[in-house]
Amino acid sequence: MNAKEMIARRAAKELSNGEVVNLGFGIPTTVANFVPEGVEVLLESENGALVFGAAPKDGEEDPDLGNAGGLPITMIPGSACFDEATSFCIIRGGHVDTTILGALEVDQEGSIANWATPVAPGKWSPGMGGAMDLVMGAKKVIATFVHTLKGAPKILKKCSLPITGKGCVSKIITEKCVLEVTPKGLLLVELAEGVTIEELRACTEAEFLVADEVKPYQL
Amino acid sequence: MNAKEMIARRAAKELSNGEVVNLGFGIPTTVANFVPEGVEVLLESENGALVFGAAPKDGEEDPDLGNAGGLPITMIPGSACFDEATSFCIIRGGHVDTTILGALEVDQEGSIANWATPVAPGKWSPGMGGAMDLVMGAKKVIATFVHTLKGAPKILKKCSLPITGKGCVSKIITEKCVLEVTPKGLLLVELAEGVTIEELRACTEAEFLVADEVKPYQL
Amino acid sequence: MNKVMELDQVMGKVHDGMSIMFGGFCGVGAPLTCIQKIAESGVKDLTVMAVVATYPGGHFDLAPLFANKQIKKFICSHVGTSPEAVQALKTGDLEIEFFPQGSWIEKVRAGGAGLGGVLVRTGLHTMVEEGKEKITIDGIEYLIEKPLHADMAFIKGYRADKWGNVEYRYTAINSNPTIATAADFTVAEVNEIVEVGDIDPQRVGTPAVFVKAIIQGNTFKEHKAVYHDIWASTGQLK
Amino acid sequence: MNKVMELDQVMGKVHDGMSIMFGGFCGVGAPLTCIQKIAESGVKDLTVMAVVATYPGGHFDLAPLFANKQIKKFICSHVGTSPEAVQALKTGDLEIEFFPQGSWIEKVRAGGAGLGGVLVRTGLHTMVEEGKEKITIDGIEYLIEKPLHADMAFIKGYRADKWGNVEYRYTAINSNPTIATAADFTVAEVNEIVEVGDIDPQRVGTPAVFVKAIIQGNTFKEHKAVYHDIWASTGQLK
Repeated sequence: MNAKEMIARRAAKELSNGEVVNLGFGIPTTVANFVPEGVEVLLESENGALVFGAAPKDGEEDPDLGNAGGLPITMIPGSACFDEATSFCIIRGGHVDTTILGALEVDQEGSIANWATPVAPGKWSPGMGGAMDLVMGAKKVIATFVHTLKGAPKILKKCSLPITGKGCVSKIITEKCVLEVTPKGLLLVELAEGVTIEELRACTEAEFLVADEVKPYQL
Repeated sequence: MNAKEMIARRAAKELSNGEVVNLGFGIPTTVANFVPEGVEVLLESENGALVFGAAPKDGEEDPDLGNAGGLPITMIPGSACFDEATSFCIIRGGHVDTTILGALEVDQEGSIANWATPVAPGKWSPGMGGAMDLVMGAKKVIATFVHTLKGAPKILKKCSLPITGKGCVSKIITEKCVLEVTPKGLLLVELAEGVTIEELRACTEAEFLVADEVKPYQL
Repeated sequence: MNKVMELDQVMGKVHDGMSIMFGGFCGVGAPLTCIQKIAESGVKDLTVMAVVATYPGGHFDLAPLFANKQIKKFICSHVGTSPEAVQALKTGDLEIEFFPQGSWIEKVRAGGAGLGGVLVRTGLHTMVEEGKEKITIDGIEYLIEKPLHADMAFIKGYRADKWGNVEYRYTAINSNPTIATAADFTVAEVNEIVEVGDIDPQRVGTPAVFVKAIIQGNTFKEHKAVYHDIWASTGQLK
Repeated sequence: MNKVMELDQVMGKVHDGMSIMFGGFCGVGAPLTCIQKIAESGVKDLTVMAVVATYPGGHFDLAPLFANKQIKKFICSHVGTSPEAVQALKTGDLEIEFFPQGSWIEKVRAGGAGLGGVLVRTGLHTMVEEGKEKITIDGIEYLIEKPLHADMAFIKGYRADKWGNVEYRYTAINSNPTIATAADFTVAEVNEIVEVGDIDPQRVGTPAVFVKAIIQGNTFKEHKAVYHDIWASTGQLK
């Protein structure tokens, strides 16, 4: 199992029955494939869909059925379509229970940076899309990403890129560990098999506390 | 023809083809019966209907089809239903061309009072409903009413009741005359048959100017 | 994720002193079964929010709540259609807060959509200004209308699936989809409860995210009879 | 009240320096026929407003307007799907104003609904705060997001009647009904123009009040082929 699949499988265990869930691009999108048996969640897509199926077979696509990336989806029992204003009423209004997002950086205060990379002096791309709305509106924000980027830590003392939201992340899931954001700082609660706390400190810039009982990474 | 029908017939002549129109209760509602031939207007109802038909016959009513007063209406070709938030997006957003309203009082500054009568010290009834939204949002506000109430003038120097909107009325239509609200004050532009300017001044508290050419009341 | 409940289960959540929003517009699209049950329960000191008081002439819709004096404060745009409410206002048994209808629904929408308020010109230079903060944006003056939110909301739909996707019919939609968003616990009373998948995704007026409980109200046949009777008895049918 | 127009008639209203809103979300529900015609017309210095730039990878949707450098300023929430737009941003040929997606659509809604602005917490303590007025209501801090409004709007519907009632299909509704409200002159491109009365009143997504012109776009058959081709060619179908 590769790192990304590990993260997606672990993140899926955060979801409980009946929750309204919004999944960001990348690793978060694949979380939908690993939702535990007996758990029904209402997946919301910011372009205006609630509950939807995977990409259709060639010839079965509908030109008027796309996801938040413009890619084809399908309608399944329980699906609902609505306009974008309604979609963000759901998101900003606190009606999303959990959002799982990718991140460029998170920091020990629970801030997340996932929208901006510099393209020219003073210019940023690609834009925040719906991420700022999600981190502000969702009851629980989970950041998922591969622990380091080319060996460099992504969990920092303080985000260096423009942030998406301040102090909004509740949990960080990487392939190496699960960290909770608490009022006292980051708290290590799960560690992947074969990773030591010392190794984790070496590839994590942020300070973190260690829970009394660090559990094995749940897969 | 009684006074109210005269007023409704005259007001109907204010409407032009393709206009979006909202009619208040009372005399304004009956304006719909007199829309000139060749003129198609889009009647809007604040509870959320655009284009609708008259009351149905007994047995043909639909329990989910009512007007802004909760009374049964019918769907006709071109009808559309929408929610109340959308309805007031239409009204407040400047998408209504003309609204025709009843009035308790109007004054020479174009202010109108049509929502409040005192029921107890410091207490008012029945409430403004959608009237304040209409006078603020509609491009043209026409006030229609019988010229006097039990002999007392309703066109005043200054409204005495709590106003619905300040300086928002463009035209006043009674059974005696048509007055335009101009930057210089009220301007008499039409006079009903058999009414003299002196008689009009006697039953009108407000000052008004007289147009160079006062036309006969158009019926 | 089956949200279908018995009326008694839902009534267990209704308490004295609560704030409750009701969908409907002069009686059309109103959750009549739930209203009746709340009237019978005798809960009191309610703060109630609805567009207008009742169907014209009263005796229907929210009328029993006014007649029983269960409402302490009523936040609405118009009360004249309810003799019960006007009487309670006169005698001082009822406090009323009026808002222009468009501002009222926008305040409810703000409450459901996570907005801190909206800026409107409606009501400027009228009594509506009283006690409100004003702000000038690019030289234009606006009133700040703050959000409305309630402990519970009762809405009325045509059909709901068991997850809580609600379908409306015609103008009975009115305030219902907005109200559905603006309460901690939203109850959808419907004429028919159907299986998940039975409602066209394009006809869902309130997505399941907003609904906490689904109540079987009058069947559609009963619903037709109720409105036939109220309209026929008040001379509204030709 | 027949609002059906030829594309050339509508193009007569499109001028250099105008502000234009386009409906659609990453290519779905986009008025492709009108976009193509505007690209061909060569009008320039446009201020364009749309949720995001284009379908992922470009070469579709609004892409020709970026490629032709017809856009001076782009007001959106995301631009990364369009290599053309990112390139123009890098070289300084394009000014971009970013808003959070929910704030973006709410600003457009405010523009159409006659609101002076809305109060949001989205973007507080981020770069989005820059240059914005803040206000504290009941102890909570908000940003004031002002309305967006355009000279023209181009929306895409499934069907329209000749008065301008527009029906949408599935998620192709996205930003279209909101954008339809927020321009001086709204053009609805549709797959089919039908007689007044052919659209179920409950399926009207944009009432005729908002629409000034109706344009015949691709037929539904052509529309299906276009999306089949873009999705198949980018490997999105199984």
